[in-house]
Amino acid sequence: MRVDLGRGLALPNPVGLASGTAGYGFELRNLIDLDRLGALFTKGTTRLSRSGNAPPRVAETSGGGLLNSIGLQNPGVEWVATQYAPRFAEWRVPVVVNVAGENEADYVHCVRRLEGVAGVAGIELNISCPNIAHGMDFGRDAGAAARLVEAVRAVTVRHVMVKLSPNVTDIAAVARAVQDSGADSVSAVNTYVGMKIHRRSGRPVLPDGTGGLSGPAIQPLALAAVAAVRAAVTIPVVGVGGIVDAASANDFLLVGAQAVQVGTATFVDPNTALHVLQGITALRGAHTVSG
Amino acid sequence: MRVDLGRGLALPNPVGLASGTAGYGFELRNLIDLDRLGALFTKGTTRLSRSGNAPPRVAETSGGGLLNSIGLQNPGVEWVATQYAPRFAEWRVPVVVNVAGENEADYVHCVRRLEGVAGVAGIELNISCPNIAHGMDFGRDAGAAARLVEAVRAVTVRHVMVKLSPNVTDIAAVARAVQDSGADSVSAVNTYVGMKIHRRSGRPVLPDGTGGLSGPAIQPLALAAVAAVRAAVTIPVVGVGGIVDAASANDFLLVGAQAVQVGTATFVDPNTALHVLQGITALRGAHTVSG
Amino acid sequence: MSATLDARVEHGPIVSVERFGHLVELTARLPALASAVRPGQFAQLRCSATTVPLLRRPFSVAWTDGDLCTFVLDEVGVGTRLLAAMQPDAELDALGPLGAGFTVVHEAGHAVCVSGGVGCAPFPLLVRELRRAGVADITVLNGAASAAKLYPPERFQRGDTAVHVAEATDDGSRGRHGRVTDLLDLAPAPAAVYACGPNAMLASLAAALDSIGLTRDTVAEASLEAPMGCGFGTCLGCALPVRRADDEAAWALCCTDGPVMRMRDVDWHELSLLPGADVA
Amino acid sequence: MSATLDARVEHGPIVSVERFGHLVELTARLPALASAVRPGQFAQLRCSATTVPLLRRPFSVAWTDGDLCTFVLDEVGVGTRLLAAMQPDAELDALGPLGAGFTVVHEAGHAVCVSGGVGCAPFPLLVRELRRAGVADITVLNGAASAAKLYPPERFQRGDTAVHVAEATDDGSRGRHGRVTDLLDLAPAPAAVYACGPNAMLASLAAALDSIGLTRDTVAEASLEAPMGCGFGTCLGCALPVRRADDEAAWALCCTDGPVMRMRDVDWHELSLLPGADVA
Ligand SMILES: Cc1cc2nc3c(=O)[nH]c(=O)nc-3n(C[C@H](O)[C@H](O)[C@H](O)COP(=O)(O)OP(=O)(O)OC[C@H]3O[C@@H](n4cnc5c(N)ncnc54)[C@H](O)[C@@H]3O)c2cc1C
Ligand SMILES: Cc1cc2nc3c(=O)[nH]c(=O)nc-3n(C[C@H](O)[C@H](O)[C@H](O)COP(=O)(O)OP(=O)(O)OC[C@H]3O[C@@H](n4cnc5c(N)ncnc54)[C@H](O)[C@@H]3O)c2cc1C
Ligand SMILES: Cc1cc2nc3c(=O)[nH]c(=O)nc-3n(C[C@H](O)[C@H](O)[C@H](O)COP(=O)(O)O)c2cc1C
Ligand SMILES: Cc1cc2nc3c(=O)[nH]c(=O)nc-3n(C[C@H](O)[C@H](O)[C@H](O)COP(=O)(O)O)c2cc1C
Ligand code: FES
Ligand code: FES
Repeated sequence: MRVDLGRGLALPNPVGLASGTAGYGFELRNLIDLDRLGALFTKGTTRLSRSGNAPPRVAETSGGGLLNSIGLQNPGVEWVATQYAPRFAEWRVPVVVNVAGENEADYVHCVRRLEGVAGVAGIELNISCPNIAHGMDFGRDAGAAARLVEAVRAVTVRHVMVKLSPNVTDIAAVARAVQDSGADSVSAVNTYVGMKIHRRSGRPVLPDGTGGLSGPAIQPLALAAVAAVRAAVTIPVVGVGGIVDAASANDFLLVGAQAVQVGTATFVDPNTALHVLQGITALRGAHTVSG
Repeated sequence: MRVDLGRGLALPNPVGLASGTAGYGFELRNLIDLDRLGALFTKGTTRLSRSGNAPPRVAETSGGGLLNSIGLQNPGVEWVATQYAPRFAEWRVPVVVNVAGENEADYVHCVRRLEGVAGVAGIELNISCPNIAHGMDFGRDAGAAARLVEAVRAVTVRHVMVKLSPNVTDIAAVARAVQDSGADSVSAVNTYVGMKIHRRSGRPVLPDGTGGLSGPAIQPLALAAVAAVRAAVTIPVVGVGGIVDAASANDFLLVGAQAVQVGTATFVDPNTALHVLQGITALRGAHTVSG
Repeated sequence: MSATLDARVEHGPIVSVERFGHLVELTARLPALASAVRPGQFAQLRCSATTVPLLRRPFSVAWTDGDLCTFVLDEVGVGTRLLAAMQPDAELDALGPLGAGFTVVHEAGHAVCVSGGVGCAPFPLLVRELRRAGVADITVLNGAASAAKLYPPERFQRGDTAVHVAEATDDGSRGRHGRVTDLLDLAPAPAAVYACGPNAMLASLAAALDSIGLTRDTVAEASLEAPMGCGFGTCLGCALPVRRADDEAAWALCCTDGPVMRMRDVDWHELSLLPGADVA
Repeated sequence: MSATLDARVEHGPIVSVERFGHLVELTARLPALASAVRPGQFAQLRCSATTVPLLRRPFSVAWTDGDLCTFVLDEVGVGTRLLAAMQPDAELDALGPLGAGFTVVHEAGHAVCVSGGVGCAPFPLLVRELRRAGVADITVLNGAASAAKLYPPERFQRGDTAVHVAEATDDGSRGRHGRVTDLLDLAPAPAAVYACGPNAMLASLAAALDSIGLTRDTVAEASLEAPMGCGFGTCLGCALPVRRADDEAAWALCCTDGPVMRMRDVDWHELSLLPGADVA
């Protein structure tokens, strides 16, 4: 089940935990056997620590979705490099640090700071956060995304995975652009811009009006996006969006993703990713036998 | 509850039936009192009749969504003008004909053919169908959309509502472009490009791979899109996407839509639009009393 | 444009849930549906009070008794599982009757019903109406994968000795070991053939009937399945491949042109190429 | 980073569903939760087997008895309605125990519990543990909108005569006519004050306690609510406004830093500006 994504990032199996839904692993380690998973993608990490957005930050939607507006609350890259990475280094699960920023310098700073730090298995470049100012500027413009990846490429020898935004006309074009400028893989998708109205007040629930939609509601959309990306690039693709069980995860593998990330479903049951892993192992077994 | 959308299109109330979910009204008239509704938006109508896509054409998704790939099965504009419109003329509910095409000439032909035809209350220009070749070409390019609206504007004095595609980076830009080239109103949104995998075969369920996602899963996305459009234009906005009851419809009115369309929920219960109408009438009453 | 619909949404309490092997019989008080439904018509049932699963599911009306309607279900997915788990007194939400039913022949000698698996569902009602219309003799050929999926013969007969049931199972666990079409020899020269079951069974039945060479006036009808968006003709989602009178390929709507179609109108080859109604 | 979690997902059958006016008591066999939970901790309960509603809902553990855990629910939305409709033998899916509970004072003279509406939920367990810890005297001030939303006094006392319950209702339908904070005079000079209820009630309680001038060592804790994504500290969704020791504004997580917080740490003003946990 090992998945080699290239440039030093090999996952013991194709099932990871999505950024922002597993923190930095510390809480979840108490609940599940994290070391059996393929990868942990950390919370979006920025140059300086961020305290995050005002509450409410999460709101369920009636159609099987979750809206969030966390605003990248995180302790900053320095803390991650000095306090967390040494602990990651002791874990079997590869930890990929999800890096976010408001401008090119932010990203470059973070990636450079993590260069050579033990415990960091790779970088996931989050160019698709809908919940901070300029969070999607890069993800929604193929040219800007390409320039960013080039700048980051120049300061790291590590695996750089680029997390794509689905809030675009042509996600395949962005994927091609980041491949051409040096990305080693892409993950798709981040959340969709959505809104919920607080019915007592008649105003949006989330303080910024909109947030990012995740969960089973978006799985068919994420799947179409991953299929489009798969057709456009040759580098590995990691599928994410609305996975709740082995079948919904396997859909991504069937359309050509090399690995998957489980996000919101971990909130509902922290064991979901382990169940997914077990289930797709069984499915593969069945296919090998029957095929 | 009357809503005057301008240029001759006045709806008795703000609740309509969305294109493609009510046919041309004939079947639904047997099930519900159609004449109590604000408008009926017909199935997408093309220059020539179309037999539609190969089945399966609909597939439910586990997250509260419906994928469809009907492929604009319709009898063609000539039939609609000669056989159906005279019957529409006898109904109290205003019938807006949804017009689709693969190129500018198609659209212009249809709109010109319907000009002056009694029973047709207005035109909804569908530049956002994900299920035919070139169906979204106009809806995903603000410049192309503007040129199309200009061409159509030149052949009709009727109300032209433009149905926007949500599968874009910047829906507000498309809305502004069609407003500036003469659209009288916009409706948002059409379906989102999605995919479902047939788990027995491992291949996409729908024959073209992808289809359009509708239903409660998309309501928070549609709401965010309508809010963005509302902020970008001054012409009326009609909200559509995932409405299942009065509360989910009222959300669109709260973010500034003048009217709404009920789509997929009509399949689940043909009375949904009537329930929505009743519910928002009650909500307005309550607000008037309390405010 | 199809016939006028007399369908409506109706809510009524469940009065019983019975199990016959793998099949579940759900009976609910639905007076309007009970009085209007004709054999072969179906109802669209809601499976949940939430929006998941979203769509109604189509089920043949299997029996009516006064105000009561009975459905027979095979638990194949989320919707049928939720329905089968309903308890007496819970409210069932039904939209129906929908679709075109079977042509009930009158005063004929012998009619044959060919049922595959849960394809049994429309036949109890059809058998009753055929007998009421003066059909002398009825044979039900009932096939299934195994005994546990065979609907009990008494449910077709309801004590009427003019109704004969022959059984076959794929695994030989009850009746003849083999396909239901292997039982056709038990029903020679029928005035009418009615069928319901999986597409593959219907296609091989159609081929068998062709080779027997039924006359063009013999009633030979099958109830077909398609995934349905609405069930009442507005979504155009339930297309099935047919041959028009001029032999042109066309689509028919399962929900309003069908579900019961003349077997000779169906394009069985095209149908066999489709992934089927089960699109989960 | 917070304390080590001993939480786990546990499935157990419901053994009873009781109604007290508008409140519902759900008891299920959940041995691991029953043995590990401390007063004020909560469990995240799944409300449906489908993905709608998607998230678990947080509920205080109200009582334990051997292997059994009891929850008290107010039916306010889709999730609580589905839970309240569950039948004995149905399986409850609980994740817990979660969060920081109340500080159980030892050997103290008098403790006061201030409950608003379904804020009653954590108190039966807390009262029991306070008594076990040697607290001589406990007063529960129990307020609600109306008699139908007042949890019965016996459920706090469980026959223990050292536990006193005073009641108030907004509409005067039972107990004193007024707010629960109006009852504070009945509980002078407590060694500890514990509170749970709507934010507005907690804020006015905090103000009242300030004016009484409790010493800095008096335990004064409140259980707060926030909409929760996970309940175990990974989503960062349940932020609540607090004041740090240096009086800087900060966010604390309701699920791991709370739900029980020292009342003096909460930024009641900021909290009053938020739309509240109810985000439907
Ligand atoms: C006219 C008609 C009459 C029917 N009568 C009966 C009956 O009396 N008893 C019975 O047990 N079954 C009957 N079926 C089949 C029944 O509708 C499906 O088994 C049911 O929809 C499956 O739903 P699910 O949620 O359990 O399965 P899932 O596989 O989870 O359903 C997923 C989707 O596929 C559709 N689907 C799956 N299987 C079928 C199918 N065979 N036909 C149509 N759509 C399908 C569902 O409606 C749903 O939209 C009938 C079908 C039709 C078209
Ligand atoms: C730590 C904690 C302990 C609680 N203990 C109890 C208890 O013992 N008994 C009880 O009846 N209620 C308790 N609540 C409140 C309970 O969680 C909510 O009433 C419940 O989540 C409402 O869900 P719903 O689907 O019925 O309502 P909806 O309004 O439909 O829920 C929509 C969304 O809002 C959230 N939400 C709504 N109200 C609240 C609320 N008051 N607090 C947090 N989230 C909310 C839901 O979780 C959901 O995500 C507790 C809340 C917290 C945070
Ligand atoms: C609460 C929450 C926080 C998230 N934070 C981040 C983040 O910091 N960085 C990032 O790249 N994606 C973030 N995401 C997006 C997820 O990683 C994932 O792309 C998305 O939720 C879709 O997957 P899902 O439907 O399985 O949740 C977050 C999602 C949620 C729900
Ligand atoms: C089966 C089906 C057919 C549709 N056909 C059309 C169409 O012909 N023209 C059009 O503009 N929109 C069409 N739509 C889109 C709807 O009008 C509507 O924009 C969309 O479904 C979102 O609303 P809903 O979630 O309420 O269904 C169709 C939708 C469905 C589900
Ligand atoms: S199911 Fe909608 S047209 Fe047949
Ligand atoms: S609910 Fe997820 S961090 Fe508190």
